[in-house]
Amino acid sequence: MTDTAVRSGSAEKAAGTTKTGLQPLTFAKALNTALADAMEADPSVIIFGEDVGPLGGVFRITDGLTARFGEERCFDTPLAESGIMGMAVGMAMNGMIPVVEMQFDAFAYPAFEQVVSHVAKMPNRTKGKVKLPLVMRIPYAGGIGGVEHHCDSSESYYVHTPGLTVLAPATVRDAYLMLRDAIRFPDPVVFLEPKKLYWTKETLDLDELRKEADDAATAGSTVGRAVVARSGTDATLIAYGPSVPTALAAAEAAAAEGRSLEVIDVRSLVPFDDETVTASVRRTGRAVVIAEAPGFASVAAEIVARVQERCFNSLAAPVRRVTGFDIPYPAPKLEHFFLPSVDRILDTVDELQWEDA
Amino acid sequence: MTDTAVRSGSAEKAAGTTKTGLQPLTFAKALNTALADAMEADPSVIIFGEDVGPLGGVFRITDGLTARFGEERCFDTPLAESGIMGMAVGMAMNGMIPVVEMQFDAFAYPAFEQVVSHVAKMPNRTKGKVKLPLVMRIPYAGGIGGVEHHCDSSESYYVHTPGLTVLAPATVRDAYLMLRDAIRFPDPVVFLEPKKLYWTKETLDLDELRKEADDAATAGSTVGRAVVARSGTDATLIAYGPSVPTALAAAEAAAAEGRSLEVIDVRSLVPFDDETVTASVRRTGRAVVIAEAPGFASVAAEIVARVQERCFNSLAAPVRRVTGFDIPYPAPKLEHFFLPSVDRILDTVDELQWEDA
Amino acid sequence: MTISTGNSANNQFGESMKPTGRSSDQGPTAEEYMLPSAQPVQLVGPSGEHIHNDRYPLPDGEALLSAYEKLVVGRRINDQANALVRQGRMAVYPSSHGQEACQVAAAVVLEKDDWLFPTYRDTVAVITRGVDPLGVLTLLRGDWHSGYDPYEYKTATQATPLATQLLHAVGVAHAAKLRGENTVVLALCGDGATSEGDFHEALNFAAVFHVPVVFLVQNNEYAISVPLKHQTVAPSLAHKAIGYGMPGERVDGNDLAAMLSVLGKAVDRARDGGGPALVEAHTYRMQAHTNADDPSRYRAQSDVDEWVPKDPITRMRTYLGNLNLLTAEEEQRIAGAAEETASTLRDGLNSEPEINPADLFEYVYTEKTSQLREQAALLADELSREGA
Amino acid sequence: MTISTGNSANNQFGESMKPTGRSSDQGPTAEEYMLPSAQPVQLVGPSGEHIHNDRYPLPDGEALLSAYEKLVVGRRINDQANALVRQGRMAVYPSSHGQEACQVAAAVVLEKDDWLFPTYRDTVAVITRGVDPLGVLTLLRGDWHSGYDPYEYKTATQATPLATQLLHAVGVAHAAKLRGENTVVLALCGDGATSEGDFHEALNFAAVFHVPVVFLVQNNEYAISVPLKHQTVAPSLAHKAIGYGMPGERVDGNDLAAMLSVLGKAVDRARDGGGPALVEAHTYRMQAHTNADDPSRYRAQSDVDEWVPKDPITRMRTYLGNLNLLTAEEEQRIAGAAEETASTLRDGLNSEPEINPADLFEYVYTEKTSQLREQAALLADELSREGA
Ligand SMILES: Cc1ncc(C[n+]2csc(CCOP(=O)(O)OP(=O)(O)O)c2C)c(N)n1
Ligand SMILES: Cc1ncc(C[n+]2csc(CCOP(=O)(O)OP(=O)(O)O)c2C)c(N)n1
Ligand SMILES: [Mg+2]
Ligand SMILES: [Mg+2]
Repeated sequence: MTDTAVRSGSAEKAAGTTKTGLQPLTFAKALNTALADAMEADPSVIIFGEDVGPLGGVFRITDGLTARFGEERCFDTPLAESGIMGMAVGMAMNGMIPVVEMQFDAFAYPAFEQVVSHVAKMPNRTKGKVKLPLVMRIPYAGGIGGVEHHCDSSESYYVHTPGLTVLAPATVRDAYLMLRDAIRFPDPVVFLEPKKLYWTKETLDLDELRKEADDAATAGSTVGRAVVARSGTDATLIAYGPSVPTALAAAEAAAAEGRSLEVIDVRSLVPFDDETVTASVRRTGRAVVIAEAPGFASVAAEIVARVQERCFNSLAAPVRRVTGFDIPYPAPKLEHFFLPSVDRILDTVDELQWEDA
Repeated sequence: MTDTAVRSGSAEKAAGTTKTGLQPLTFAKALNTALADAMEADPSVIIFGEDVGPLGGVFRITDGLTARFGEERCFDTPLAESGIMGMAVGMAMNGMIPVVEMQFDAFAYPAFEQVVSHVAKMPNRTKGKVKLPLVMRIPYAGGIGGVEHHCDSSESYYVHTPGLTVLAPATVRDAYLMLRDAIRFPDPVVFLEPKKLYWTKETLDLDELRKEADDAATAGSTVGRAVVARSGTDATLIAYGPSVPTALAAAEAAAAEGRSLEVIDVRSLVPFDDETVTASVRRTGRAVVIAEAPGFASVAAEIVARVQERCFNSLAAPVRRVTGFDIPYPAPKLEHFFLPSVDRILDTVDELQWEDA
Repeated sequence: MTISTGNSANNQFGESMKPTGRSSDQGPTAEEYMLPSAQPVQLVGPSGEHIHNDRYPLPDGEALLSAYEKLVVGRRINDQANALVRQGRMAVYPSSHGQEACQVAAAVVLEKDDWLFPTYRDTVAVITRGVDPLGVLTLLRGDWHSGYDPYEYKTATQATPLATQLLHAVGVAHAAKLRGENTVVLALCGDGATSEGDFHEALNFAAVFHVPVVFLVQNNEYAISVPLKHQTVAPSLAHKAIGYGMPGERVDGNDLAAMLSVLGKAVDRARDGGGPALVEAHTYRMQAHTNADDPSRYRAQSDVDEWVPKDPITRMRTYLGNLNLLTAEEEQRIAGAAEETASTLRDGLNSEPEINPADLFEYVYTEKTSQLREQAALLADELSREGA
Repeated sequence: MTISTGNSANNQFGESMKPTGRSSDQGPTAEEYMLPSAQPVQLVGPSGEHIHNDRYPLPDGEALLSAYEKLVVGRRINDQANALVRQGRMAVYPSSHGQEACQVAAAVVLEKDDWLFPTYRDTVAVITRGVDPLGVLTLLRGDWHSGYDPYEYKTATQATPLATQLLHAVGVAHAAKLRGENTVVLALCGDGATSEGDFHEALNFAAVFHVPVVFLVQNNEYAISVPLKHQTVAPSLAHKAIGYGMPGERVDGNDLAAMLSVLGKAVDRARDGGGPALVEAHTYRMQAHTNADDPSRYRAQSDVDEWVPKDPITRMRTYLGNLNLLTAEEEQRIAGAAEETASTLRDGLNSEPEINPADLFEYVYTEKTSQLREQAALLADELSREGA
């Protein structure tokens, strides 16, 4: 219902952007530019979904694409998510690279059978004869005061499904690079866009970004690679998507109290970058995993499990997690109780069996 | 497609059974009897799904129920799983206790939106004013040589969804008791029936079982309670559903080699019985979690995570897991490479940093 | 031979069905019975004139006057809710401005023990049915998901996941039928929602189980930005009915009289064991999808303006005024009633709702799991430390 | 006015559509254009007699003879596959015994560059299209999920999750259309599958995007144990077409000539830019759902027996024999061809397939993740220790 989109500023109305040099860029505009650049680079990239045409999507991520590339390459579909995913499967089978938008996280559920039984399995079923180069973009997670069904952190459903590659950018820079990588990736990608970051800004040089995205040496390099978002020595905070800024804020606050926290931005949930994560935790000996989704059988659970499996002998304390509670996503006026907060993270760090505690 | 059901023996054709005293009972017959007894006990219990009527379900779990209770209480629906779940929601809202059958695990996916957005959330959305006493039965997991889409271990999708109660019996006795408990439970239950156990037998006294199910002191007691399936002292194997017999076989084999393994049958995935599991691992100091589903962000990951969170100071080794690989469920002739085996479990136990190793 | 435009001469909700292909001297064929009228049924035209229809009688003056009052109150609810959003008292409001005839008809054709299954856009229908307005707006104010007891007025929670509620409606009707109760269920959805798989499954289940559900599609020509022509190329949405073996009918959704007559007949038929029916109401979304939407991106104001003369209120006012059923006095009384409802909304939404964080854990299960007990304790501890 | 049984006089796949409600002297109305014939189209009756039909010409003798051969081979494939299941060489086989006219027509009406989207029951159609029989049976033998290259014969993998493949068919057609290719896609499903939401979404997408997909429903009256009457109460499945704005037609699915003519026309029309169509073939599932099924629980053998005289092979044999198109010699040649296919199946399935456990990890992603590399190594290590 009740999309919580905002009107995009008129300065950002054109699809993509032609400005050069350093410029302030929103997360949303970075995605929009990545789509435009990908469409420009490869005529088989097409975009469809609900309201992605003239409206530009309820979050304006596809803004201007129909005007620039024509109705055949960016168009609205009838209102049916299974239909959208199912048609994407057929188009990907037949030479296209569909980049489809699910309007909100919970509205991707009608497509679940298509995603699990076909998108994820088709290459495997056919011994790689049928590849499905497609991207399923999902504006996801909360923190925007959305009403029910508009704030689900649904990543765990996808990461648990073998055959899917699952990416979640947390910075404007990554929004651009990772979406370019996702579209170029030979296998189906679930691309999770943290809604609450759409309006965050970074000052970036788009030409540099484009070069990085297109350079053979760096192209594709975001898939399967985590990044150390902040270096530290005492403990490792492991986060992704909407929780990365919260983890960074917690590290900042901890630093003020004399505790040095490393922050890892996982970025690529599947494939998971064990190397980067393990190296950090082996060094710090302590870890807290932070994620917005309910914790039970979640991505956070997986990270806790694999970190303790791989770093057991280096651990000074159990690996802990700060996640959403195991409850349906709350109504707007209650969501702040639910979301991982700086305080909750710091409390948890405090409990990591520090010798001086 | 191609259901892998078997013709039920004619001796088992009647719904439920009236025989008394100790008797050999299959898992399938125990479920069938539980359904019949629940329908007998409460006229609001109704059963529907695909082929559950005259055919008695492709696994014959609803065998004879239409004949005994009439077409109004056990009936076939059009072939549409979202329709089945959605109608169940409405019926549960309006005084009924629907017990619906999804024909196979992967064929429950079309109902995913109904399950996640309504079944799981309705009581919460209405502050408990609308309760949904319904049971979604799913023949699940592999080991029966089923073709693609007939062998998914889909439990992780459900356990990650707050609001669902998720049960998985592993013994004939529990098949009966837990299904009775599920039907009586005031909230929606996802009831996972390990297909490969349908034909296992135990010798049981049905009258005793019925008494236990109906006795106010024991009724409902399977929800949220794990059981120690075998006592041991050196390490704890934690399993559920189809993996319990495998874990028991591994413990038996280990005993022959002088290692004493405790086996816990989790039974109730949500709510999870932290107390029983934690008590065991604190005592043994070592644990291996066994499950058939791909391991990534699975129930097994959750158990590993919570055990190390709660038992860290007692652990002599990292908590390990033996799960399905992170690949789509394989074709029949390859499934034995995929499934957790006694050898794989024993190998893993061997790696638990034993001092004498 | 041909299907004439006059297929309308035969379709009505009262007649019994014949298998397709039977010749006409044996009574209506399935096609005659199930295909909609050639044009949307209209009983009162845009200028307030009565249009005779053989099959759908005009409701009497009293019924129309009483429904007219609800129309005016409904419009006031829409206006007030929009204002409250602008004032920041609600996050969002999907207005039914222009669709009030559908909203009111949906509420008034039902008996007390019938059920209504509304969507997010059907606030006016829900309030018209009797539900406390503040309870209804809880969802949009954001203090809980649904703020009323569905059982009190037999009105389900407003559904957001499109078309999903249609199946719940079928289930409620099915349960009632099995118990021999005489309940009719009216299930609402939009034109966009008809594209969802659940729409299909719901209509098919209703037809196969022959349950008393009336499906009312408010075809307001848009699904957010997507116009009807990108949603379907069927001759009409009502033409979908025959594919399920139920009658379909189309009606001018801005004509309160026609809405009452056609819906009323479908409800009566369902109550008499005639089974489900599909009604398509032709109307228009006069305002943005919600306040967060920007319709200038996808439709011209001139398109919207074309619908102004078709407004459901003005034509009813003219019709009732011409018959002297609506006096100036009466108008004033009605305006007063509308103002009263508006002030209830204002007062209610201007007071801050009470928020209890412990509620987060209360309603997930009937009994909290040990996991939730731990999590509730963690939050309580945090809050007590903050408070301290 | 009424819809006559003679609605059939106007429905054909070649005529342009008019908006509903137009009078007949201006050409066909939407109803005339989209509703199916009053009776399933039949060109050769059960006794082998030709039945004239204004709109659907009888295919010529050569075409019929060639298709007849495929019919006989198809029947032999079904018989042989059943035998192989009994002998334990395959786990399961969903037979299309009795539905071979649908199977053969689906394969032969397509050009080389067209696409076929089959289900689990359409083994005969897939083999008829040219795909290597052993590749087709891989799924049922159990050494991999799909054993052929879908691109080689433009034949998708056989779909198990019901109705899901119809959307893939729409996507393939849509991609081809965007590239200006002249591809037609034929998508198969069963009567039961029409109840799934994906059926609805696929037909609607096909109609809205006006893509060249012909949907062929093999209505064999059962979905495992569930008879058609519990699946739908519509006048026919073909009546669903008008709800999407496409023509629907029904045809005797045991009449090879009618299947070729009706499907052929729908394919031609799609290729000429006429858009999608829905064809319902009336046929019957003569055998169990699969060998694991026990039909005695839900239908009487006498019901099945009623369909024996309607067999698609016998009537074609009679028809072609009467015209002296099918000589005893020819019959023998055809029997030989069928035997050859059967022996290919036998030989292939009697040899053990090679199994490579490392394949498990090869095709999940184009490049193995580090997680899968670890898991592959674990298995390889286990196997090497076992081997040692
Ligand atoms: C399953 C699902 N998909 C997408 C959405 C997002 N959404 C909310 S309203 C809407 C448009 C609905 O259009 P329509 O059914 O015509 O109803 P209207 O808003 O016009 O009343 C969309 C796409 C949703 N709520 N549910
Ligand atoms: C989504 C889904 N639900 C359930 C099944 C299990 N199933 C396999 S075949 C079948 C019956 C299908 O009937 P129909 O569509 O008429 O095809 P037929 O088998 O008669 O060819 C069922 C229920 C499935 N394969 N997929
Ligand atoms: Mg609309
Ligand atoms: Mg069938």
